[in-house]
Amino acid sequence: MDWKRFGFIALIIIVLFSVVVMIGQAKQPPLLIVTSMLATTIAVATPLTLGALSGVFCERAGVVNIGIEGMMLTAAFFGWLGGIYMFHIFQLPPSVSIVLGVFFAILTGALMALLHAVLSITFKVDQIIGGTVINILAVGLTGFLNRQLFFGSTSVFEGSVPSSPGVLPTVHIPITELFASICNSSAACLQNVQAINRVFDQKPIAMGAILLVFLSHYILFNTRWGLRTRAVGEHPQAADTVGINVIFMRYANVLIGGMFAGLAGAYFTIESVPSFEPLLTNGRGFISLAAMIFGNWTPIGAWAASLVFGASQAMLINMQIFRDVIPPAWSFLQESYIVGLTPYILTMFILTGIIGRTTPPAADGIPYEK
Amino acid sequence: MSEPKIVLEAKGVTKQFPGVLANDNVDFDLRKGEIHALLGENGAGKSTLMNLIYGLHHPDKGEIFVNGKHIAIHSPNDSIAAGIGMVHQHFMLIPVFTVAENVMLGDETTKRGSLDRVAVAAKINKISKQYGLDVDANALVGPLPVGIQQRVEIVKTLYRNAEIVILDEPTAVLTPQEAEDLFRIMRDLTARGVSIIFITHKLKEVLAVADRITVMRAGRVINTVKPSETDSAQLANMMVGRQVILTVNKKDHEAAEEILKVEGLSVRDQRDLETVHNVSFTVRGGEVLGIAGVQGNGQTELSEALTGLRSPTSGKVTIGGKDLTGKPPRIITEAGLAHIPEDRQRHGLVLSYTVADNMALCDYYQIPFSVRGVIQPKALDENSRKLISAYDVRTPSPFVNAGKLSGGNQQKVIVARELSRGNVKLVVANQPTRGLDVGSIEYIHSEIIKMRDRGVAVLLISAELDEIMALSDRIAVMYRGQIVAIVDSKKTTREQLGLWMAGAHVEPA
Amino acid sequence: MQTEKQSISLTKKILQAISDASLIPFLAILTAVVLGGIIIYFVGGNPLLAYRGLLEGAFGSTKALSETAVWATPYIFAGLAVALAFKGGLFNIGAEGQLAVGAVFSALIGYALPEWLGFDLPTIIHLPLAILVGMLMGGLWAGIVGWLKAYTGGHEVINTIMMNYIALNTTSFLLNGIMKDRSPTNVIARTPLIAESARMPAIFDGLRVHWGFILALLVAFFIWWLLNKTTLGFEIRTVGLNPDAAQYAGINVKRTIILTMALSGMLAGLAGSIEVTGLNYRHELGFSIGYGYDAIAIALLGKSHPLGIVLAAFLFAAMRNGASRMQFLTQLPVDLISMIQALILLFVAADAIIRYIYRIKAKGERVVLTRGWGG
Amino acid sequence: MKKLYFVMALLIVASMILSACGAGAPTAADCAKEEVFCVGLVTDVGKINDKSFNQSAWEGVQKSNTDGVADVVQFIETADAKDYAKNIAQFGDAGYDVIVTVGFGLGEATAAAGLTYPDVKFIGVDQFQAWQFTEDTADDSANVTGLGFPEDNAGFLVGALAAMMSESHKIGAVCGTDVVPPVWRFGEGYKAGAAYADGMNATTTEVFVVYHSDVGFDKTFTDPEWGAQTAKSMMDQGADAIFGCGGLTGNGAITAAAQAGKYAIGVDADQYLTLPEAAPRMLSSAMKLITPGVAELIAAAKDGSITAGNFTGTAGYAPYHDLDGEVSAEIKTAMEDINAGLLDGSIKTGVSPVKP
Repeated sequence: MDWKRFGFIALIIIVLFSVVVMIGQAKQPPLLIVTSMLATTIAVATPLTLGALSGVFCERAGVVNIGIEGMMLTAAFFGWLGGIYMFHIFQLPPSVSIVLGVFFAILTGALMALLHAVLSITFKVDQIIGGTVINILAVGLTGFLNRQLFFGSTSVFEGSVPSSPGVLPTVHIPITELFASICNSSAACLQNVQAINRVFDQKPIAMGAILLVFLSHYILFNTRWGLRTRAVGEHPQAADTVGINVIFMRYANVLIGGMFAGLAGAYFTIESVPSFEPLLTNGRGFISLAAMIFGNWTPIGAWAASLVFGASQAMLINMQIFRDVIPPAWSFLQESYIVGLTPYILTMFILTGIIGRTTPPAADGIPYEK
Repeated sequence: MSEPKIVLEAKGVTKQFPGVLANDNVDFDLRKGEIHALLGENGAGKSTLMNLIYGLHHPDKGEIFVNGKHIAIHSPNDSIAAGIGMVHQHFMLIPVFTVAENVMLGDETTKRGSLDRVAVAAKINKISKQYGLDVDANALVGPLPVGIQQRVEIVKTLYRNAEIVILDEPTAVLTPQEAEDLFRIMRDLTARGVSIIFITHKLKEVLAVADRITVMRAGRVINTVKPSETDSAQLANMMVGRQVILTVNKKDHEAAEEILKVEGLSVRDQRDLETVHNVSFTVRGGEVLGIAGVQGNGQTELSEALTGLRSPTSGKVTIGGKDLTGKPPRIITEAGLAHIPEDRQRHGLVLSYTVADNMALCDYYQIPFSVRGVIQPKALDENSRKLISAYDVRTPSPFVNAGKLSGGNQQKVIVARELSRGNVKLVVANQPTRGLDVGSIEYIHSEIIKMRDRGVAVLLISAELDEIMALSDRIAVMYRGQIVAIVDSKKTTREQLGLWMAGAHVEPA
Repeated sequence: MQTEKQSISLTKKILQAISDASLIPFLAILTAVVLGGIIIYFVGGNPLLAYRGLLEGAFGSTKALSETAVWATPYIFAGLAVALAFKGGLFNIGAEGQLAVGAVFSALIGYALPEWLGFDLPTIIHLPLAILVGMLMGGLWAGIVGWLKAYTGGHEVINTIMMNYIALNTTSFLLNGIMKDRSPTNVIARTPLIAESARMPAIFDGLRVHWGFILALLVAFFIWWLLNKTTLGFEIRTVGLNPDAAQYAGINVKRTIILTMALSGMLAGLAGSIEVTGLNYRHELGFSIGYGYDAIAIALLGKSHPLGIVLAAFLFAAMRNGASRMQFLTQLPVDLISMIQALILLFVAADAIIRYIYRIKAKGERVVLTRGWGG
Repeated sequence: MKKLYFVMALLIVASMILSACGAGAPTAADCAKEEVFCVGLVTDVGKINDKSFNQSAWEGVQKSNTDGVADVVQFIETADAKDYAKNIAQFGDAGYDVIVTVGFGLGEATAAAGLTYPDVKFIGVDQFQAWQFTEDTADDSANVTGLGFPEDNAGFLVGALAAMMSESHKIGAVCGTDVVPPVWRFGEGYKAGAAYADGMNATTTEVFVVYHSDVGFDKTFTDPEWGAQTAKSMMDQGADAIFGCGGLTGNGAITAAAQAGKYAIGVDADQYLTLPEAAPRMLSSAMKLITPGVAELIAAAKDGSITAGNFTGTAGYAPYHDLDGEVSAEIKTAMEDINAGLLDGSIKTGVSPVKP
């Protein structure tokens, strides 16, 4: 593990949190602020984490993927659309429709990834161009269909947007129950428990993302699949000479990557808010790309990086909420246009390699020719 | 006595690549427990034949038999299954993986889904004991010296229980001593019933180690002979198809004033490791100083430091009395340096540029090639035509892309560009003949000597000991970034140099 | 029989000859258009009417033509920006941001300079100055990325994307703050109108096409000349094709990378300045995004050749401009255009698909536009 | 083979173009005629189905169609600000009788078109059209009407309502960027309303208002995810009523609040109807009645009663729907009084029309 990197990441997160606590404690108990921020951080980081994982699998196998944004967006749309169709056209119960929606999203991600694979592996199209194509196509396609299906005479639903089957429910982790006994009904203590509980009041995809991070890490570094994937990304010829099917490994991993992006898409329209808007991913795909590099192409690293972005977002929100108690010295923190730049500047700073060079897989972005 | 049985046989194998007929109806066989050398110049089709046998390419015609039965080889999997293993000239190892990971790759042992590194390490240790190939299973491959990496490659084949091992140019990267060691290992293997195909273009080695020798030329098998029944002259003749002068004839040089002076030079590589420590030497006008040494002992960084591509951490470089330490390449070039880089395709040429453009790659900005920042195509054209005839570059026209030329002609383009420059005082030639056919090698050697005789100082860096000995007036041996000895080329021997190259601390004779 | 064979082989030769230059892009466009038509049909629209609308809207009248030229102007500049970067082995996804920066600063010079100086400037000074400043700021914006690439290896793709966000936020900040148009009737984020002396005249009365369009064509020619006829162009192309060889040949690679990126940024900045000085006479914070991406598509479609880019820019301009008419006639969404453009880009990028569909043999080696993250 | 494909493709396209040029024009053709009353709408940059002002305005136009006022209705989505004039001209040249332009951005283009097409009536939604009364063009042929709304009143109403309903005495609003005046007026009106309610009931309510100004214009209204996260943070701070003002960003907040079982307050239209997933917890909506406003003006344009200048549409608050039971009689009456007060001007929100 790359302690310098993780140290730096931890430092940033701590700084961001303490700024908010310092300002907010005038209004709120620090514990509540911290847990609330943690919750926001995790939630905001979820799509970034999944997007970054998508990148990790593609690029560990040697395929650069800047199409994450497009994959997310398309998946968000079709996942949502699928849910609605199941719900309204096929009259399935909401719960089933929602779950199916998630599957549609993952499937869509995989299909977009397939396109990317065909372009960059089979047709050996410049992989960054391929990704750009995906991004542009995604915007056009989702925008067009969203308009065509839900508006005007041609639309399936007589021009109105039908109610979606809803969103994934919050997973209940019995923190309160666990601690309640210890508290033996001291009000203050229970309040703290409530506060802590807030951190765990997350939804399946958010929770799943964290599990997937560690699972991916294990797969990449401790299994046959992982070893072969990395081999293909580092030195495809070498892999070929020991009888590994480079093309297959690349296709498979790009598809896996697509599925992660698809799940990220599902997060937007099926877990967070049950509606689709053109461009709703708002460049988070690019941020996850940055997170992947930031985390040096490792799942855990990428996750940590995503948390940084999550934390800075959480800080921005809280700065607005605590607007009226910000001391004049700190008032610049309200210039949200400027404070909003933090993640971007941070990313560029990381890319300078000042806190440890990031080293991509050796064959990343290079089409394999026998 | 009865010949041992044939374990591998290729019949009438033909392979056409765009432009070249790489293998033309080739027959080849390998007997159990023998070392069968496959001799030929670069591009003779040796590697192609092996790649066909190993399943990396597929023959257009012909069949391959293992232990008498015909097998269809579609991918390395099939050949591995048939007990064939191959050690490629460019190692197929992943630097960021450990030895164990590299060895098991493609044939992993797992326990409950996760890699069982312990078991693999154990098996590796067993093999390395058995064949005296000691390697540390848990070491990262990247930092290991090439000699060891080669062992890892061999272990890889044995790990897959290969009974036929193909070694492609295995000695290219070794000191004579390491080569000896490799030959020992090869004999141990054959003693244990492993059969070996040994690909090389070095006559001495073939005669030293092979049981049988098959010579290939231009995709055809010329002949198969026993070492006892032939000699190097005859082999060379078969290889090249004509009489070859095995030694460069050069008249004694009259040492002029010193031109290149290097004092206490230290250089760090991109991983920030100091790969050249405190090196000092001089090269005089009209002499060739050869730098012998196994690859990766700092020669690359040394030449980069001399040519301005890498700035030294300490020390001083003067050319013709001018201090040029850490100056950019252009300044040094203008001071009279001609540089023949190590990797001609990556560093010497822009393959998708025309020959004409490549021939002006360094001087494009100067009169007559450009006037007030505007390129003069006519000047480029004339210049290239002049050089093409002067250095007999075989090209249809000055306007074909350099990428379309053969390796030899590409190198000639570079040589022409560098040596034809008006003010050349010093030539730094780094592996100038690597991978070339004998014809081109002879030509380039003669050009280097010509420069020397014109009173130019030449620094020749080569891993080919023969080349060093043939061309150099003085020889400096580099080991682990230091110059361990500088001797007169007439007063030393291969063995002596080999010892120095291997780091033995023997006083210069 | 014999003659027929010859004629076939002849046509074949001709086809091959054309194919390298324009056949593939042409077929790509054609295929995308046909596909688009099929899509329109399946969503219940009338493809013929839609395309008729596009054509009328783009070329139907002098006014339409003029509007197409107006649209083409920034496309040409931005397309050249991306193409120049490609030639230098760099991928500039940041045209969007550089364009915004250029626009903001041209506007600033345009409206604020006379106030600062306290007297009006003659057009001959003011206009060029406004354009120049916008151009330079665009160059600076991209130059930063070039510098990071040259000296830290930070990959330009990520960095230009990040710089896009930074540019967007910063312009929002300026246009809502110190640069906001304070006239009582204004409420949105935009600068005041620039002084008359900073405005580029229209070419014909009553039509909006302005001299910036001519400038765009001249610049396109200039870039062609720069790349192919000058030592600087030689350096840029050499670094683009083989940075190692460039370094061995004594070219200052770092400097060239920075320069290439800066030049690319200047072209993008020009796109912005010209929009301000030639068309809008102010910079307004639009909701619309996509010049940057369109520019990439145009550069690819034009094979990074200035002439090709001018043509590609016209195609895209025609589509964007014709879209209004198409909507008016068919009520089909504008997104249709983006989709057809995406398809075109797809087919141009993966010309193998086109070659497969129309059974055209590949010729020449693939040109590498960008390298992975290596930096 | 290859040639065959190539020729085929060529034919397809050729036929397309040729036949296209032959084809007859649709509906719009008749608009030149006197008796046909045509209404065209030009959106601001953005989508016609933005679930926000573009869509509401279009629904107004459609209403006039179903009411039999307009015979032909058409719209054009603007893809880039530079197309404003051109898109208006599409309708102007086709002889449309009324052209509705949506959003402040089109203000000047509309005014200009007013001069080019003197016989056409223009309705500018969310536009302040004072230009007719400037010296040069002060005449009665003025044909441009701006349709504005007192969003601050609407915000004021729901602000007061939220303050009165809140048990924690903490309420929040999640809005798009305050650069857009209507949004600003909603948000600040919300604060003022809460303060007014505090004044009445001697309570002190803490109001969090967050504007999504940290991103570019292209995102601020289309970021439901951000809206949801912000609303959550507010609820962490104890807020138990959330007002989502700002397109889809706001919708995200509303939905999040509803899911958390807090009071959700919608904006523009009665979002009880447009946001089904939040309906059960939808307390009310700060309504800005664009749709009826537009329809009304179109009708006025037809019968000639329309006047140039600025027309102020209605802003109000939506019914309580499912939560009707939870709202006490006192609060209901209080709300009616406030609304009346705002209408007769006895209550002032004190919100400046634009962020100072």
